[in-house]
Amino acid sequence: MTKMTLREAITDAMRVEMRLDPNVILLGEDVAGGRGGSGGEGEKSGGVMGLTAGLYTEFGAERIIDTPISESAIMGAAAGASLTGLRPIAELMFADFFGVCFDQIYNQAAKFRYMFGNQKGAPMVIRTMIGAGVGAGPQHSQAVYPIFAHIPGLKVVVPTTPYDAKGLLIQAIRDNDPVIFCEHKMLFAEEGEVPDEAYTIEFGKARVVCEGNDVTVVGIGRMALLAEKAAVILSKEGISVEVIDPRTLSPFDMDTVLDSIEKTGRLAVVDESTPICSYASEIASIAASEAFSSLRAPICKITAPHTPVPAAPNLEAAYVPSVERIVAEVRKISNYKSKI
Amino acid sequence: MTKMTLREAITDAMRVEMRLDPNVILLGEDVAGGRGGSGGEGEKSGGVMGLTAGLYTEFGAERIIDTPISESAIMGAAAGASLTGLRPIAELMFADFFGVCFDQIYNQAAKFRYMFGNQKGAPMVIRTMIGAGVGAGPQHSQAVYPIFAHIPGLKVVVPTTPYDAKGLLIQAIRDNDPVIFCEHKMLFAEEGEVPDEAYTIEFGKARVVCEGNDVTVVGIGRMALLAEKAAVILSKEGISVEVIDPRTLSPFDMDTVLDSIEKTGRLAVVDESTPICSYASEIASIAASEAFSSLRAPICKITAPHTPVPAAPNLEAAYVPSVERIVAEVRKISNYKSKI
Amino acid sequence: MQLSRDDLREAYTTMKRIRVFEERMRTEFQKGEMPGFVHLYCGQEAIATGVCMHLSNTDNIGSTHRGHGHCIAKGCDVKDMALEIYCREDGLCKGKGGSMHIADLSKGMLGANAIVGGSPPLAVGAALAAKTLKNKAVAVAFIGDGASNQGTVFEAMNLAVVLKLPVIFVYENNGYAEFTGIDYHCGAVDITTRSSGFGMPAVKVDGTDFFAVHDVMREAVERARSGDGPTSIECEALRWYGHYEGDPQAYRSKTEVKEIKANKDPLEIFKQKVLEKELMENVEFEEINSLIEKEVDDAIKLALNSPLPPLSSLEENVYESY
Amino acid sequence: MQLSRDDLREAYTTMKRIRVFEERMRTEFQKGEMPGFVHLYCGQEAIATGVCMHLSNTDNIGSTHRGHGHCIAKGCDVKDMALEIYCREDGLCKGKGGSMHIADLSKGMLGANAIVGGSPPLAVGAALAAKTLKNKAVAVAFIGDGASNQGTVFEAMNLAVVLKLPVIFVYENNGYAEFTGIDYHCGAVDITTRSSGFGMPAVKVDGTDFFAVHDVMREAVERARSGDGPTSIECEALRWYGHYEGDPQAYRSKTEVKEIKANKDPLEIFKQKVLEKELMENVEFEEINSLIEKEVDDAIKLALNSPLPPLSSLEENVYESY
Ligand SMILES: Cc1ncc(C[n+]2csc(CCOP(=O)(O)OP(=O)(O)O)c2C)c(N)n1
Ligand SMILES: Cc1ncc(C[n+]2csc(CCOP(=O)(O)OP(=O)(O)O)c2C)c(N)n1
Ligand SMILES: [Mg+2]
Ligand SMILES: [Mg+2]
Repeated sequence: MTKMTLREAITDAMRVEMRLDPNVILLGEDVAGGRGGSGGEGEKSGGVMGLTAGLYTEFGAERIIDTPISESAIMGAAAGASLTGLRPIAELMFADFFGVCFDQIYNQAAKFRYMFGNQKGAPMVIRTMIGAGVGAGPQHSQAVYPIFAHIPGLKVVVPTTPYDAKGLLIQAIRDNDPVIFCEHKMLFAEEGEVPDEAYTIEFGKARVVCEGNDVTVVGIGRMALLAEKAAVILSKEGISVEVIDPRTLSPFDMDTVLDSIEKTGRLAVVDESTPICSYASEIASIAASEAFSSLRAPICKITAPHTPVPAAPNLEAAYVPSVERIVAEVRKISNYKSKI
Repeated sequence: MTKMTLREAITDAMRVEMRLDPNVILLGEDVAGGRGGSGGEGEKSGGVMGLTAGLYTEFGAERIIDTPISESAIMGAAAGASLTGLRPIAELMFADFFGVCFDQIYNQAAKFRYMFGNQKGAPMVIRTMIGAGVGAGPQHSQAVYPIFAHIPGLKVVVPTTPYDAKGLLIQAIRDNDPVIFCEHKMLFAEEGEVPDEAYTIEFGKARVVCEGNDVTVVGIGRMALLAEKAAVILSKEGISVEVIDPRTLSPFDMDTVLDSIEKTGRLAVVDESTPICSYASEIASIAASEAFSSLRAPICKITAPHTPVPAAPNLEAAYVPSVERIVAEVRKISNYKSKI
Repeated sequence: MQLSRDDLREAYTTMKRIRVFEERMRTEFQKGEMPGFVHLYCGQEAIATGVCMHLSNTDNIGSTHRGHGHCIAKGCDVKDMALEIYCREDGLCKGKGGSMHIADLSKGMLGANAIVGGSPPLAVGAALAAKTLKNKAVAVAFIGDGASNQGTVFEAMNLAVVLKLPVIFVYENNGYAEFTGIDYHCGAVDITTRSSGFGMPAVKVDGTDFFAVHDVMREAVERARSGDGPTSIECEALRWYGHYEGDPQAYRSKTEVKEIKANKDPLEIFKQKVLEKELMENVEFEEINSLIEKEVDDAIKLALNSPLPPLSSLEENVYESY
Repeated sequence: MQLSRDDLREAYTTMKRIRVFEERMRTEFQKGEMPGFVHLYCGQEAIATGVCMHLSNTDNIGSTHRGHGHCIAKGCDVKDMALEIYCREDGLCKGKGGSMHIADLSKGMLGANAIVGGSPPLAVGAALAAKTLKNKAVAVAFIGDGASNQGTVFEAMNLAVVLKLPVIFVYENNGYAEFTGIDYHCGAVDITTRSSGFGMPAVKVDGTDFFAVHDVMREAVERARSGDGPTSIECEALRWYGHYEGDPQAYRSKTEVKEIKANKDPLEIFKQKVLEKELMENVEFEEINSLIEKEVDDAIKLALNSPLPPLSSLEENVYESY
């Protein structure tokens, strides 16, 4: 066990798995840290966020591959290589960039197994950065995972803790289907205890962050952290909140959520993405169908508004669901009295 | 009034509006019918589906523009032209192709108004073909409108009748924001009475296809037709179904749906797209929140399965929600008795 | 010509197999019983054949919507293909792919592709795997003239040059992208100048001449296998039929089609050259012809009499586990 | 040189305004009070200036994430810019865009663009509008060396040639795409060979020499305005600072930066040439310098003292009506 940041946990996952499996490669823009130029072959920084720091030095240019800015070629190359013997990790620097390369992800990699009649899936991982919080504006701050989760054939991971990030990323690399691994930029500095060796966390198993009896709150990715904080505040008011971190959106562990609703009768979902066809809507809709008889209050969706992410820091702060908003909304449904 | 097919209604909408507004242009692959080659400047077919037949002859090469197979350039050119004086209609032959050009749509056109502080929106229309039914397989049969509807700044239209298609398309062309107009390939041959002149249908106003008291069924696009057929069958069993065709998904007329649920207490949504983060989920989630006290049965989502669209005709038929399935599911919720 | 008699027989057999298969697809499609769209390869047989004769099962190709010829040249069984095109349970893709998604990974055929420009990045990926695994395999991307305008193709080319990957980009310039002529849709003098602009050797050959294609491909494969990076080859060969079966071809003069059928038939051109040099005899050709006719007939009949996939398979194989 | 004294003053003023603005951004950013990322234009001033001096407000440009220089050269007010970069209510985009999304449509500035390769298709669209409206306007797309590898750029180029659009593609080759050198990321000898492969005139100039840029741009604009289609211009000018402010630049030798600052400063090069030919006097330069220093200082102070947007604006202006 070592105390490390989520950023370090991600790097560590790649490092330990690349040591174990020579077929794992990493490709993307500046993942080595920049080839060419006047700097020579010295120490490389390992990506704009330093997430791949040290990997080039250890694994060399054949396995840590800097690419031109050509996301379709990067994703397609990873997909093609995954069909022919490798387990590539392809970095999509910001998830917002999916628009220039999504065909290779959703029409190619994600569909191989099905449309080729199960000859093979695409064992590749797309690591990508999501989320608002650093003032980067409308094209660098989005939480577009609902679009990924919508696609049959893709698996979608949204880790919250360093421990989960490492275990889920190793699982993603070993998985025989394409996985999009969404790293929230505001979580990189989160710290936690992480085992040194390789370990995996099964997909489709939610983590119950804290138990409670009055309201079930599902918090997606970073929102699980905020929900946890809200739960502490609410508990002081006598409202007992069960917080669930799904960890993966596709597959999604609805059983854990349904079990919780059976107990609490109340559901709130906190999702940083925009509301329409969001994962908050997805969870709410399943609950409305499968937990109908348990529900004792309207389902509450706490999401970003249906707007782009504004650059201004005050607007951005208002855009992202906050602890205060979660507290207020959960309080409301916990006070809800059925008219019947 | 003329009796025409939905295909003809779409052509007609473009024709009448292009006569009225010289700033409307149309660009896309083979929208003229093919330039170059050995055929000379004779009669042109107007697109692989004949949807733009006759337009080149009437409006010429300056307004009906055949392009190379470069969807990013097509969408971007339309977006750029829409900022600088034109009202372009850009054709994305199959909606499945959004993956090669979505950045220009979702990060550029859709965000202009907001991220430029309301200097201008992008008054452009993307006409595109959706849906299964012709055995075209996994990459030519998808109903990807949930992804479009998720994006703030885009408007999304899913017409069902020839009358609506013409009125909504003219509205789309006159709209000052980007609109994705989704044409279901299995609806092209549907016939109906259509006025000869230009007229518009307001976005965000659902059409109540038939009134009923027991169950509310929202059918998206082609699914409204199937829901209507199901309603006829169910009425013979004494189940009175109210069918709602939303016509536009973004904006969405939730009021009409909520009013209907207040009356019926029961909701089913029929959506041809895959289930996760679908528009069926969206509607269900809002109902679960805003119509909670009216609901007397679990909400029922009737969608395609979480799979790619299979090529085999029998599998494809099983993939798309059918009249039989709608009948069976609606019957189930209409029989539902609350345990309380 | 460094081709043995066996090589020549093989080349002709492959071209003939493609021709007969596609002509049969055409008549069968016209009966209205085939699902989806069908895009025929007639007129372009020498390209797939000349290219794939240099490849083994460990070499990979990325194909297009017009993929039947590539499948056959890459060694797919026509029975398995017919079953898939008719979307039968025992088809190569269990009936889920159909004509535009046929794939046979065991033969290094990474799939037809219904997305124009979809497969070049995949082929580059296969080449990357070959380079990483040091297995000397090469990859080929088939690219239509129309597809040459898709950004993915250029990205794939640049990446291949940057990483010096063993990949060969084979343009199949059949004159048209759907209804649009290449003289309109390609802004440059030709496609080749664009590829060479990306920093790789780029050559242009007559795609109706098997020997021309085979020759330049030999060099390209050698270059790739010896680690010298990608090559681009443009093969010109007009298509005989419509873009898809049923296309009335208003954009095309009738004389053009007549002319190429009369003078640019890849099989006839091959036959004449080989007969002239007395490398094969007429009777051999006839022997092959009748074998192939039977083979294809058997395949179609098998397909027509085979069951569609069971409904239970609809939700299978989306994931290995979920 | 067909430039008047006023032109020269204007050119220098613009370059100086960019320089001072960016240097100030740098020091302000280091104070840690600015939101988001900032990408500075220092070292490349002659490009935007030489290009935009040929343009009026009805001509449009598509910019990049490194867009401040383009804004200034296209005539945006530095106050409005500073307000936007600080995301203030009265900024050009009401604080919603920030540095990477600055736009001023009234000046023909169609937006910085945080998507690499995002703006060339938009510029092609502006050129299409100009052609359709027959208003003689031209459009310019600024493209980084790294952006030159994005498929959208090549698609935009081919479409522009096919439709003969009045658009000029200006490559700003500053040696690096983030941390990656152009000698690595561009497979071809240079970017220019790739553009010319698309069938348009493609030239390469020293991007630190205002006069060189201005000259080739004149021809390109004439060509475009007279209906003869697109041109590609590659301007070489290394950037002075990191990719973004705060970038430690491990990928780059210290001597490179020292060398270019000493020998390739676009403002110094301009000054020397002009002084040599006695077209302007030293005191004029100094006059301009102090005016600009004040102008920029005022702008920054205004921005710092202006309010952020009201929270009520969060959900405004997504649509005109919804
Ligand atoms: C991304 C994308 N855009 C458009 C299409 C529709 N389409 C299918 S084939 C085709 C023409 C392709 O032309 P070419 O590459 O020359 O191949 P050919 O049909 O001539 O073999 C088009 C436009 C598509 N399938 N995918
Ligand atoms: C589609 C996309 N991919 C990657 C990035 C991340 N990114 C921002 S700037 C940049 C480098 C751009 O290099 P270049 O085009 O040379 O412009 P410069 O920064 O040198 O001005 C990268 C990779 C992005 N913003 N958009
Ligand atoms: Mg072609
Ligand atoms: Mg650069």
